[in-house]
Amino acid sequence: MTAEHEQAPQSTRQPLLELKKVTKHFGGLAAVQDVDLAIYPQEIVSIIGPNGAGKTTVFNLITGIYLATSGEIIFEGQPLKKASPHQVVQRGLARTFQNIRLFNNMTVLENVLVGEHLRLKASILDAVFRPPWVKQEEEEARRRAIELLSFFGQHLVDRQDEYVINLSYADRRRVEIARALASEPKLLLLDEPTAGMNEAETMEAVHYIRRLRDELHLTILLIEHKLMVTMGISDRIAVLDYGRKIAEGLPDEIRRDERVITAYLGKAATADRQTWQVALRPQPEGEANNHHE
Amino acid sequence: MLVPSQILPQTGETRRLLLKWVIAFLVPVLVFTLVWSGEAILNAALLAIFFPGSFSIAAIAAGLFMLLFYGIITGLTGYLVAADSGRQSLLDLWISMFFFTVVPILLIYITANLFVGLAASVVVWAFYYYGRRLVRRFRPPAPLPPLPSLKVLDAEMRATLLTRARLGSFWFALSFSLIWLLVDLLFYFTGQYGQASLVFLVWILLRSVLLPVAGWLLGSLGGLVAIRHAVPANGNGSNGDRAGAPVSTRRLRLLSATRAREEARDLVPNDLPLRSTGARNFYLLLLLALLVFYPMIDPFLFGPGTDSRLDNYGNAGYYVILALGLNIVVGFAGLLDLGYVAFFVIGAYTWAMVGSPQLTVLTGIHINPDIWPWLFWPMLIVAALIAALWGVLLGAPTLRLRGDYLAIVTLGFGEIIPIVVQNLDKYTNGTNGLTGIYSPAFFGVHWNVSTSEPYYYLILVLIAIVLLANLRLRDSRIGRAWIAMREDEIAAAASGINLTRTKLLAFAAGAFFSGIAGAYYAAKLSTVTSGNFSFSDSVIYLAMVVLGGLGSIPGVVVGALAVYAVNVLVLPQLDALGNDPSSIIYPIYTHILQVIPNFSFSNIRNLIFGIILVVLMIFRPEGLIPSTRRRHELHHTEAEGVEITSLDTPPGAPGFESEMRVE
Amino acid sequence: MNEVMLQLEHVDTFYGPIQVLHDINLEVRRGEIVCLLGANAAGKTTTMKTIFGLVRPRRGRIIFDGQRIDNRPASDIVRLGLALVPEARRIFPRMTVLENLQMGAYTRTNKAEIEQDLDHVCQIFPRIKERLKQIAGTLSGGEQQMLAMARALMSRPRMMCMDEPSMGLSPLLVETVFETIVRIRSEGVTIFLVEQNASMALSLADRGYVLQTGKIVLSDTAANLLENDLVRQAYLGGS
Amino acid sequence: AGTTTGTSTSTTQGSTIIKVATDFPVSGADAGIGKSTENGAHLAVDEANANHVIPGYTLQFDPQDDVGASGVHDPTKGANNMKALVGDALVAGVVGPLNSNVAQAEMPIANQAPLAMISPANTNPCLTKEGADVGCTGANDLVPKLRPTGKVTYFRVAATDDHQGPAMADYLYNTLHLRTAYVIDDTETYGAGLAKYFVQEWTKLGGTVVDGKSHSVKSTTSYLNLLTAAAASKPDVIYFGGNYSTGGQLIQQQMMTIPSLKNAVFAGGDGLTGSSDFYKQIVDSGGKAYMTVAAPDVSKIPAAQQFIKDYTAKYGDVGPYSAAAYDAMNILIQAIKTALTKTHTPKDSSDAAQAQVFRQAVIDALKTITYNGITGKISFDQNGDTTNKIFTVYQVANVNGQPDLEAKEVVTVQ
Amino acid sequence: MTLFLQLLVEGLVIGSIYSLVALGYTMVYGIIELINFAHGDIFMMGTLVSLFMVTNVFHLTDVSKMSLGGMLVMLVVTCLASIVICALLGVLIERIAYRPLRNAPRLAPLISAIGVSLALEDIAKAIIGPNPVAAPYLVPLVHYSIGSVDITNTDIIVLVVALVLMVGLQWLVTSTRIGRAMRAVAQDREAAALMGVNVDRVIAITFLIGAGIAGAGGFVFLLSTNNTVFNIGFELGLFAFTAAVLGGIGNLVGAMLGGLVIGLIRALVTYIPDRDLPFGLPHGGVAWQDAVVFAILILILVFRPTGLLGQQLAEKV
Ligand SMILES: Nc1ncnc2c1ncn2[C@@H]1O[C@H](COP(=O)(O)OP(=O)(O)OP(=O)(O)O)[C@@H](O)[C@H]1O
Ligand SMILES: Nc1ncnc2c1ncn2[C@@H]1O[C@H](COP(=O)(O)OP(=O)(O)OP(=O)(O)O)[C@@H](O)[C@H]1O
Ligand SMILES: CC(C)C[C@H](N)C(=O)O
Ligand SMILES: [Mg+2]
Ligand SMILES: [Mg+2]
Repeated sequence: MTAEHEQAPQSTRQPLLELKKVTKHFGGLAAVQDVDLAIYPQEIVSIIGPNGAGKTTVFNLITGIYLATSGEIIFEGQPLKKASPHQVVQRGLARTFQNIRLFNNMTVLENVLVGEHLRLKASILDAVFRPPWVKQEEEEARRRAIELLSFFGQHLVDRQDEYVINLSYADRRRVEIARALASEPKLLLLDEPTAGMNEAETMEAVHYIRRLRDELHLTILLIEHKLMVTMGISDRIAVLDYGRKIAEGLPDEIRRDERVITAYLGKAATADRQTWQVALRPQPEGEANNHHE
Repeated sequence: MLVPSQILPQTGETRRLLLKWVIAFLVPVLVFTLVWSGEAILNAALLAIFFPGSFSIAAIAAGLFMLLFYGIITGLTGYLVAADSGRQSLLDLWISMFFFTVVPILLIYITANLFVGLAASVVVWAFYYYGRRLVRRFRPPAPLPPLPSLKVLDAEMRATLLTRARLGSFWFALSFSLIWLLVDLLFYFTGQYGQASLVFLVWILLRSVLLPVAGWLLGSLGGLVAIRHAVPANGNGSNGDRAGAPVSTRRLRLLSATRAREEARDLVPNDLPLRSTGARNFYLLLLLALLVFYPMIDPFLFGPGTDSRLDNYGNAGYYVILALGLNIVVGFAGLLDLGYVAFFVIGAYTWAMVGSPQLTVLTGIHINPDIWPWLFWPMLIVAALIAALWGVLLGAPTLRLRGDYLAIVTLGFGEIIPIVVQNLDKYTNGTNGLTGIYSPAFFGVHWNVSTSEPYYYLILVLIAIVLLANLRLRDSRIGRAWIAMREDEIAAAASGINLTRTKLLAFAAGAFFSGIAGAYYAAKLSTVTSGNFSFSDSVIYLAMVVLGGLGSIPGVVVGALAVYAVNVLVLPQLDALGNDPSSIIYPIYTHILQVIPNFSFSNIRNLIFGIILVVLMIFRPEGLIPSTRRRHELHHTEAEGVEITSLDTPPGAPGFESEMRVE
Repeated sequence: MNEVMLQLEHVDTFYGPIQVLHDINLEVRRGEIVCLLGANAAGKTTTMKTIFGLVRPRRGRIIFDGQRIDNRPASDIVRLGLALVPEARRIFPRMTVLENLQMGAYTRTNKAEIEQDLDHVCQIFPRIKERLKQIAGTLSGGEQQMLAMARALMSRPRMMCMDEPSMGLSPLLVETVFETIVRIRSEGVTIFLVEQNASMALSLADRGYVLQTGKIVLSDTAANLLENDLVRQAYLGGS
Repeated sequence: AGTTTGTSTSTTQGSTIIKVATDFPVSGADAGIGKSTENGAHLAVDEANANHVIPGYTLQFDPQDDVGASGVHDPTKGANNMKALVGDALVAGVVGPLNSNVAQAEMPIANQAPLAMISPANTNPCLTKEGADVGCTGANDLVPKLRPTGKVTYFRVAATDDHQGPAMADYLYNTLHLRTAYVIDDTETYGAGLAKYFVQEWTKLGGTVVDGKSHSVKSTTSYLNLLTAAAASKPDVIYFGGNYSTGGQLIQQQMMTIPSLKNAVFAGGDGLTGSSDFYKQIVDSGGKAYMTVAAPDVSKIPAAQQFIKDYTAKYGDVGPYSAAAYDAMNILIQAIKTALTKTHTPKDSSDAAQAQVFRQAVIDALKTITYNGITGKISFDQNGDTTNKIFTVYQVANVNGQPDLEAKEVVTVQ
Repeated sequence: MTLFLQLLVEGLVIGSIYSLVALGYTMVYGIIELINFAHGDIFMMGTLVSLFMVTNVFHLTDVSKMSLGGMLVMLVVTCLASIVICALLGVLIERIAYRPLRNAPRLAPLISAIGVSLALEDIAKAIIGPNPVAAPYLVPLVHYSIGSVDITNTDIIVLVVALVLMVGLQWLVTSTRIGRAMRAVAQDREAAALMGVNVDRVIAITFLIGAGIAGAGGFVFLLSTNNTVFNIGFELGLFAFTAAVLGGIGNLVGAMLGGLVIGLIRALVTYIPDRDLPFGLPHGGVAWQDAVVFAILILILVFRPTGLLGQQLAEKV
């Protein structure tokens, strides 16, 4: 929505991630069918669609957890081919999960440190002999992890030694994002990052997602059901239904799209509820306003 | 950095606190002194110096140990007085003192074996913990004083603290020396010391003066350590080390109650001073002194038979290494390995084939028997490497397997290896095994099958190395990857962890240590036989790890020692004990014999062991010393499982092809 | 006023040493929709678990339909006519949808009635009907949520507790779920609802309670709560 | 304050307790033969103490059990026992072990100490002998490994398998006129060796050995597959080199379920003897079984009658090696007595230096000893082997209404 | 050829016994994900109970002297006794050693299972001693010759019993209410409780049935092999467990199949000639049979990571 984004004609720039006719079958079920999607640097793109439309499956395909039945996924001009999950991370993609998948018996800090795994160099022998550079590397890693946590405010930094299972749901979501950020991704995939949050918490989440883009210059691909999120922060929205992409466009276009209304939005879209107002209302803080001119 | 403001108020209360600590320490020390004449050993060492005729290195070393022992205890007293803010109630203190010092000393004394006594204490501890948990469930411990009342220690407070520490150990040493003095004088003048000279009399008098002074000094030392743990130099002197990191009240308040308590325990030794980092250092020092001097003091403590006891400890040692290795695979990486014995076999046979005349039989190479034993050192590494290689070879086919499918493959591997070793008898001598395996050689050490001391020190060093490696691995990038993988493979992969590599590394590392244990075993026993390695051994190793506490390094060490002591030392000897009229079980044994004429403990040894396993698991399902992680896990048993959270879920129903790719 | 269906009196619940619920008092009357609001980790799910005996309260009484249930096992409580749609759905992932529904009717024996209810449920959730033979674990999140509700209905409960039934559902489905809730109520089932989606929940509930770090801090009619400043600020994300 | 202070009163006088040890498999499956052998030695010690054979000293019986986790004799357990015995300075000598593979693990340890071992029942020749004539070459050339110091410290009163195997072969071939043998062994030192010597002799006599060699199988719970394969060649005899506990009992039992093996003879060495359960099983199943023992049948020896009486009174039935163990222990006691005339005993169990001297004296005494035992006149040759080599061939049958061994033939080797 | 067929029969028979034990393993595993190491020993107890019944209760010496009716009574009563006692034993073990560990870390019950297994073996050893004990024939042995292959009536009984039990169990688990409850408990204990399932009872029933089958297995084993030994359960249990995994753990048909496959491999391995590598193996196949079984197992699992019939449910991420 920023001027910059609107000016840049997307067709001329190279997309960061491109899906070409991606299809995934589970047995007889076509969970994803011929989906084309292009995401450009520093965009926030949302994927929405009814439950079971195949959104999460698209994420799983991108991140190498599933292999596409057909089609091609291209990242920075290079096909991802059969990259396994950790290779995908190495290429610069990181994700969160719909059902939070943290390492429950590890502390907040350790969770983030695991995310830094690829950035660290110490081999098993280095770990045993622990030469000075390894010590330094570890310290550096810790410092960075804390820095990442501080992205969500001092609050998480203070709780760095807490086992994640003791955190509130919202905090766990944050830790999961911090863990994803730790691998220094170029593209961040968030699967329903506000699920299970109440409206106040959701608002806050919207803020930091936007900050991720603005401050860390990340590109973000987002799955979300809450309209106050998708409509509020997306540059573009793609709509899936029964595995097919049925619409793509700016939030406002999507909101008015007949097919999307019948398949997904239901009366809510037309009812124009209060939540909408909330979502679209400009942010009170000055900082937030900056991104809204 | 934080000590309650009400620390050591200048009242009668303070004196009572001081007394509490002094008496608490006096008890175990007195038990030790009186039960074992620890002081007599000291005197003997002194006499050994003054009377050249009776000069004996062992006596002097033993005396040195005793000095260290009492010194450390005195220092510890000072430390604890400084660290304690009076939060620990007298009863709590006494109960823990009783269970953690008096009980082990008495048990060791009764069983006349350090090891068995400690193992028995471990069992007692398990019950103690269980009982305490029960009690606390019904009568939750009184809440700690509110944390916000903690404040930063200032110079004045430091001074008070230090004085108290000094006073504490001074009183301790004084009361102690007075008791010694009285007893010694009594013995001296009643002639119990025979023709002990005047020098001796001078020594005991001198000692009575020196001790309180030493107490004063050591107390200051302990106090300083305590304060250093409590207060960094400038109030926020952080060096990245958590123990020294500053902690803010705010932060403590933010933490959940349990976590805050853990935090406070590490950082502020006044919460549970007996378990603070500082106290732990003292214990470690004590343990180290004990381990190093042990062969010298053993004859003084338990009388003749040192060699065979050391031999036992040497055997226990390789179990510790095995358990530590298995812990990497099962505890850290979460890969259930039921065939761990295979790597042990590989390690053992590597040295057995190279370090015995079998090499000559097979290859015709004749190696000078003077040089041969030296080969042990490089072969120790080679054996470990070969085992690690096999670890990778075994790991490779199992990569796509999960949970119990993995377990069965490892089990199979554990079965195959001994069979192969047995059937390739052209090379390995089959069931009859290889004998005449060389002992290692080391400068000036007399080393053969009938000596135990060198093996004792060798295993100490090996354990130290393996322990260090384990600790470092655990706290490294690799260790984190293992644990992450255990927790959630998919999330781990999505965090950039190469599952293939990480799993193979776990197998290799585990096997590596097992290989070391194997080579040591072969050299120590001088014999290996293929029939001696079976599934049951793998199971025993697993029991050691689980019983001790999965993933917990100290737990695993204790587990290995406990299982070894119970299963290998105590149970097989019950019959001998039962037949010995001086043993405690003699009356029981004779009684049973009257009812069941053919009764023999050896026939129900597994029954007893089995029952112990079941009972211990029921009492401490998370292990004797659970890792902080696992301890945690247990308290969150009703974790909010979402969908299929466990990767080990059995694919029972007809369904779908495997989709998650793990190459 | 209708008679009280469910009543919690002075309930304290602990996880190990940690106290999660402090002196909870609440009641649900026959035919009502009562909703329980609260931030994350306030203890809403714990309240549900306590009612169903999945965690035991250390203190206090829970009474359902005149009977004390705080020391009975979950299976007994369910037999009394209480059903739970658990948080995160908790369907049986390796059973078919149909089998899941049959499990819902586990406590019942009358085959004909079960058949009838099956039809009824399929009517409410047409999507379920399409998928009766599918393995439930492979349903999408929303489908699973519907299944969980359908499964709970299969026990013909007199009262149904729902823990965040709208979590992760598309807007259309959220509508459906809430419509269903109203519909179930109209069929005579009392409903106790935990929701994050406070505005929606309050708009259809009769009464509500607000839970904050394990304590009930407010209880009022839904309409009043919607207007309450504290609620608006804390849960509705705005002034 | 305590007692260790003051002048040390070290006297030159050693301990008045002397430990004599045994090492046998006395629990688990081997208990049948192991316990009866241990009892023989125990009886000797009790009698020696009662008769004050060594005045001023008390002999302390120190029995060890070499049964390991597997439930049968275990070389590793044996090696551990031997280390413990070697570490106890008061132990003057060991009677045992029973099994050759255990001996193999124990001998190098005892040899380095040095500590005398006298086995009543080890029959594998390679424990003491080298050379092609007894089949102890290549991998079977054990002596250099078992005797690292090059000196003899191990003695035995049992004759060896290079005669035991042939003894049975001769009996089966010449007396029973059997011709085809299927040979199985349990892969152990003893079993595999015995089978090998049997095969050699059997072929030499002109008999047929199926597949020309012994089939090595480590003990399992089912030999059905093997026996099914064996049945295909319709053997007259199944010869098993091994112990009843390492397969013998199961093979005999499972053999009886296969129609074409029902009438075959089951035969083997001393490893099969000693278990009354097994005898009963054989008689009950109606099978024919023959076994050799590397010791004389003492029930026929007049000198042994007193022993049999005492033994039976105390422990019940005499086992195949009870008498041999009795003799072995008496020989050891004799040697200790001789040694005491040369040097003194160690001070206590830590006095390693004196232990070495004393034990060596015992060994030296053993080398030249001649003892008139209940099993005959025993002395040791330069390898430590007995000069009294006698075998007995038994059949399992009802003896006095009880399933037991019935002596068929006595073979004396010169 | 004859030998081959004969071995095939042999393999099928021993394989069915593995299957019988494997069924119980798989069933218990399916419900509480516990490798019940004591299962093999319960089976062993079944053989002991049967042995005790025939020798001490029926005083059987020679079955051919018995009347047909008497024999049938003896067989039925013995089998029932074995089933009932083992079933009770199973429930008792569950109550004592596993139930207190229901919420414990996963490996804790495994270790207590090992403890139970050790204890049971020693108890058995105290009863029958350390050596194998022969049992009298429970039915008059009838040999049938098909071509040159010899099959006995007991072989047929074993096969039939295994098959019948498998079919019965399969039916129980997939098509009955209690079976459904079992599966529900297996998948989500808490949710099952919320459906009104008494979880403890269902688990107890699972053990009851599993152990009962082991009891039946013990009886059949005694009937076909006429001997038992205190540690028979250990080795058989090991192979049965292997069979369960090979077939796809949790899958009853798989357990049956796995058992048969292992039995067959073990039998046919006899064919490997006694030669040094690579065309044979030193000492021939029999000496290697366990190694071959496990090697094949590993190979199979490499290509089918969830066993022959086990199918992995893809994890929904
Ligand atoms: N591993 C799998 N095996 C079989 N079917 C699957 C698998 N994963 C997903 N599916 C099916 O694919 C379809 C799409 O699922 P997906 O999880 O991508 O939906 P979604 O759009 O993320 O829905 P929601 O918003 O509810 O999370 C669903 O019908 C689901 O049942
Ligand atoms: N099994 C458990 N063990 C220990 N603590 C737990 C457990 N389950 C929940 N808790 C803690 O209890 C508190 C209340 O949790 P609960 O799940 O009831 O909250 P909630 O209100 O349902 O939150 P949400 O909106 O996230 O579902 C939290 O602090 C949580 O960490
Ligand atoms: C008594 C026998 C079992 C011992 C056998 N002669 C051996 O040397 O192993
Ligand atoms: Mg999804
Ligand atoms: Mg909740």
